[in-house]
Amino acid sequence: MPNEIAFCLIAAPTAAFAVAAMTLRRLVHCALCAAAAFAGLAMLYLQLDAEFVGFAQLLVYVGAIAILIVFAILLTSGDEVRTGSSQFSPAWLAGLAVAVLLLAALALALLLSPSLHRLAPSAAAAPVKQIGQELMTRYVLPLEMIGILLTGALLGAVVIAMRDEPEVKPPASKRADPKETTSLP
Amino acid sequence: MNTPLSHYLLFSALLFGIGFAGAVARRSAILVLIGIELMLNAANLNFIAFWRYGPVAGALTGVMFVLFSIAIAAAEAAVGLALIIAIYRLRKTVQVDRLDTLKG
Amino acid sequence: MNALDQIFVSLQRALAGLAPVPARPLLAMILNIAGLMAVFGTCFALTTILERKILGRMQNRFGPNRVGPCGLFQPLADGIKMLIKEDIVPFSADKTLHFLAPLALTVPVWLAFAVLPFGRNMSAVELDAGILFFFAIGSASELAVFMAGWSSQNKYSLLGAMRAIAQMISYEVPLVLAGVPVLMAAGSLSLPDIVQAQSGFVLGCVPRWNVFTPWGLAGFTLFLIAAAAESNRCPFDLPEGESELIAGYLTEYSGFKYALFFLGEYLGLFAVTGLAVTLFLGGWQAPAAWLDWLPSWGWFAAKFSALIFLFIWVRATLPRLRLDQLLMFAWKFLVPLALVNLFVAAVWWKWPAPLTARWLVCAALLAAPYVWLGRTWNGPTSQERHYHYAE
Amino acid sequence: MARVVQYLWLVPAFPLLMAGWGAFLRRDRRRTAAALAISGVAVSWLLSIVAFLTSLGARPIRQTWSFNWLDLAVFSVPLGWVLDPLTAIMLLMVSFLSLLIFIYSLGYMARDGNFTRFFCFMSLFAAAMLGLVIANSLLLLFICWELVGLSSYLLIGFWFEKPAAAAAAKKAFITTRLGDLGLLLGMLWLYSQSGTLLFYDHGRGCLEQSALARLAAGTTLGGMAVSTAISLLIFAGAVGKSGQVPLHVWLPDAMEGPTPVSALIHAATMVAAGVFLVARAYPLMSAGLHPAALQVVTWVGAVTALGAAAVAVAQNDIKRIIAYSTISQLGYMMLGLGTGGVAVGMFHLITHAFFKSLLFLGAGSVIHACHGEQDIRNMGGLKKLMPWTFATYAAGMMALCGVPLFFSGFWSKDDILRAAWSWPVSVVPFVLGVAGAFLTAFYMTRQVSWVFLGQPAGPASAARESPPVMTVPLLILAVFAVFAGFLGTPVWPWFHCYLNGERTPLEPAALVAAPQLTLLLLSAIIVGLAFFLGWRIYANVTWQSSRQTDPLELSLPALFRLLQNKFFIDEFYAATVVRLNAAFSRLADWLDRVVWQGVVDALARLALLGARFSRAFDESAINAGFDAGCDDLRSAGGFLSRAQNGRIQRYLRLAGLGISLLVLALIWGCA
Repeated sequence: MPNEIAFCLIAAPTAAFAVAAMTLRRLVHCALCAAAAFAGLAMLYLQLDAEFVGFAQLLVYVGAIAILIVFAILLTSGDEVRTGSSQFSPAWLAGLAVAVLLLAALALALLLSPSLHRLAPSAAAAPVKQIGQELMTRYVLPLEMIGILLTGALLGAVVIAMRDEPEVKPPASKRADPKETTSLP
Repeated sequence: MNTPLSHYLLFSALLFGIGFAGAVARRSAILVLIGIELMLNAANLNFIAFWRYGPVAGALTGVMFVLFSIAIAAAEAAVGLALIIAIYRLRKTVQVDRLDTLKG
Repeated sequence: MNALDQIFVSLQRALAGLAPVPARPLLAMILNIAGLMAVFGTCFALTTILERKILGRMQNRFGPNRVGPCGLFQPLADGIKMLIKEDIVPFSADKTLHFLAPLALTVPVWLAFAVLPFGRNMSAVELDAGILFFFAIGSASELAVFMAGWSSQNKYSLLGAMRAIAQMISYEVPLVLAGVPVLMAAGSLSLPDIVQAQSGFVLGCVPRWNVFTPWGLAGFTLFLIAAAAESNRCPFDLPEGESELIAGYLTEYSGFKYALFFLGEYLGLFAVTGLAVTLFLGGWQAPAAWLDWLPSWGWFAAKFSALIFLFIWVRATLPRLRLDQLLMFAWKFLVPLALVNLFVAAVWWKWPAPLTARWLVCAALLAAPYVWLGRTWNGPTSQERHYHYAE
Repeated sequence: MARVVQYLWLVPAFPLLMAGWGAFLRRDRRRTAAALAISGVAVSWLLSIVAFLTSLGARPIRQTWSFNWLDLAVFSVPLGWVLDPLTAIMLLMVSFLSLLIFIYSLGYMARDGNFTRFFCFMSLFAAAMLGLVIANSLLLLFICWELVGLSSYLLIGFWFEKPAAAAAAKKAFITTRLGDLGLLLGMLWLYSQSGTLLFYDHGRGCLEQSALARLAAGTTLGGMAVSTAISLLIFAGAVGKSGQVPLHVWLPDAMEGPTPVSALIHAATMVAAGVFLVARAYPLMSAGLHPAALQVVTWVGAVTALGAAAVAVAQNDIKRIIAYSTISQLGYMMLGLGTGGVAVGMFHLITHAFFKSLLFLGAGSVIHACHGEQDIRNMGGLKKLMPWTFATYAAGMMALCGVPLFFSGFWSKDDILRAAWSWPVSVVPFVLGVAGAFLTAFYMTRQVSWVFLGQPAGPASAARESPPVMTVPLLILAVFAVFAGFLGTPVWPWFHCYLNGERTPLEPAALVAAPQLTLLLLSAIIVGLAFFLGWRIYANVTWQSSRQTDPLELSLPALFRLLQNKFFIDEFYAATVVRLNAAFSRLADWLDRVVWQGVVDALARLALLGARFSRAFDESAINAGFDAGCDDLRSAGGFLSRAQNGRIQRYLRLAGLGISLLVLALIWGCA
């Protein structure tokens, strides 16, 4: 059962990091734990022979999204310092109850499903070449759409987060004369 | 490869529950976002597991779905965090229970 | 293949063969890891001393020359000094993260070496998506930098870390984009395959290395520039710019942790240099058919050393950039050029014209945007600076 | 030639591209806008020349190319282009005139702030008009027809800050829309009957033998042939677009637009689109043994020709006179089409396009020089001040009047009158046409006398000759206005033969054949008489004040008033159509206020009652449910609105709860 051991070795810390990410008090710790959980998931993908997806997960989640989150935390950190109040929302108990209910429902559904003990077929590798081929043939339209979506999201994010320009701009004639701004006594 | 499929599915459900709990119980919008990302990841794990344990080995649908899902998650995170920053700039807070201007 | 070429491979096999059968793969892996760490650890030590020596020569001074013959034991002395120095942790620091940050930086960098082919049959792991692994692992070091900067609870550290992250994210884009044409050419993400695709000779004498094509040359240049920035080398070392930020995110580190950061930085440089060799300089391939008798790892080492020397040379030559220049350089110059390069590579491969015509057209396609971007890029920044003096 | 047909779409494509490009230009990029527009139509013109040359002597004379525009499972809608002499000559004329008028506009619109918008619209118009000409499908033709109408609307209302211009644009759009409704109905009927909207499709098109035979055979309401009914509906569209009676009222008002627009759209091309449509659909119009549709065309044309000419006699606005003249000439074209066939009507269309745009551009030059003055009573003596304009204007005027032998209008009008003379049904259209010709010469003499003759006086005395960018197009047009007629003389009827794809015989004897000679002499006498009369009445009028009375008004006040008020048709419409509409609106308003509002009120009250009841129920039920300590919770409505408290986590919680319950329900259902 080396596989099951490997699974447990990966899954247990991943779950632990996920729990930590959702419960720690300091936001930066939460973000870093989330990054660790994402990395753990990437390992799980690798364990499931999805090499390409695993690396993509690592690249996108740890390399990009975690960094973004960290930046966002730093840019909004005044909140954390100023309020000093509880990090949990007033109705957190209700939320937790719903989450447990949800988990129970999902688990129940899973435990009752017939495909529960299905074992993996022996050979199911996704060679990178095949993924590339599929992306360029069968999935080429979704790929293009993703490209457009990402471009749009990039521009949108920049526009949303951009600080508004001050309304008063220096008149054009003044800009043309650099001396005026530099030669102040 | 003899780990049964149920392990992955249960683990994914657990991860989903954790993410959900975080998303509904934390006050910071950023943590809500992280919770949602965790839920998304749990779904991705399901896809990969179903692909791996699926009857047709050559069908890459699960893998493709996850690849696209990751790309969309990147877009979502970028826009979401930009929104959070914009909200912070406007309201000086990112605590979701204070952002209730849309009260009915 | 001759014995000399495969000497390390055979050695590893022989040693692993000593173990009982079930443990053999594990032992083989450990041997790989040990070999890598030994070679590049030594390499790190040598590079520190050589860098100081070479910089000394270039700056008309001696460099370290007190410890051992010609000062060659200087790294040893430095190591001992680092080990026995007091490990200072600031009072208000986040102790856990402060402790973890150097590890988080160094470990992924070590991992990156796993996929590089150092010689024929000499890569620790042969991954199908090797280069993706390389970049994915590399992106983890950004978080480590952030951990270091944030946990120190020091504004210089934090600013330095933010600068470093901004710089690394920005330069990762041209770095990857510069490498993409190579992947297109080889049709594979596996690094040994990429090396293999560069074997053979054009016109009988010019090796089929990517650097000898217009897009390869441009890609190589872009790659080196981005690599220098990615590993915080001069002239892009302003996250640690001591004149502005003391030492950036390293400010609150001392002793062995500092040494680990130092190690991580140099190893990052080594890894990305090794990747440059693999992608553009034909990896371990010999530059001429009659030089094939030299071992493949020897060629790799030679190319590697040459590039390291180039980095040192650049460090001695160029002044440091300003942060806005740095970022603008990445987004407004390197990224567009890398995209153009991608297009040119497509033209190169899809256009069935004679070699000379392809060369000329592709070179022109690259030169035109280079000149244009170079002219427009520099313009507005130098004009729009405003100086405000105290009144 | 097949190649040329296939790429015929390039002709309208270039102006369309330029219009699209121009739409994105900044307002101050005037040079770019003009350069774009002019280069667009210049390319179109060159391509048109190519198309024309290929159509010369080509066998077969008609080439088509079509493609499936809309391919649904059950049917497909093909569109296509056709290249035949009709298309080729129209293409050449439209693109050439567009080019000249675009260049002229450079000078005329030089001071206008919305220069770029103007050229954008003009390019759009040129594209639509060229597309209309090449269309081989009634659907494509209709699309372009509407686009032409749209650009006409935009350009009439170009100075929309003037209330008159805005109103005129609206009037033009709505009035032509009435006719277009007929065209649309005719198109739908045609499609339902023939199953295709392609004109020519290798024997399967709706204008080809088999379809026509079927259409002519079927009968509809009152024993009318289906083909006749469809033709009449299509003709309704032509009536609207070409300003025929009774839908002519928009065209004079359309003169509120800039003068180049009037010249290009409301004289030379767009209004001729109706004539072109009739010409294009001529096989359909003339299908069957008794082509009643053509009789309608003839009568409408004849009445329009005379009526509009009569109205023109009593107008004082320089552009309005020419506008009524345009209506009248369009009536002649219809008359020619109805009595003599395609070639007769089209020939007049082409010659008219040249001399009428020349007249408009000349009038524009005058207006430009007089700083916007348009009342001919305030002008005078411009002959000396603006010699070039006068010379070209005179050439255009003589062409319009049909001065014998040397001016193009003579030959084409002569053609029409000859055809009307030999029309077997009735001689009245001929008489109407001759009377119209007399009036035409008279009102043009009147106008030229007021404007150019006499002494410079009044506001016009400071006028200066226009810049070369305006006079050079005038000169070019003048050359064509004079000489275009020689393409279709009885001696050498090249135009007619070209349209029919025949070789052109040279018959000098035809000029002195019996009916021809009679008509020639008749024309000469009529024109001479009209010139003499006009000169007698108006040559000695000098400028006294801006509101002086016309000499004709003094002698025939009642008739003059009738004409000056355009037979009171606008008033008639205002009294009937508009009033009916207003009454209908009032009825709708009343219905809305009284009936519907009552219903709505009642419903609202009902809902309110229900809500009150529900609230009372909720209050009591919920208050009963809680203990006495929290009796002041919320009212029922407040309770519901609390669900939306703006707190996202609550929504998320509810969503999670819902999903859990759904999952549990599913499990329960499956188990």
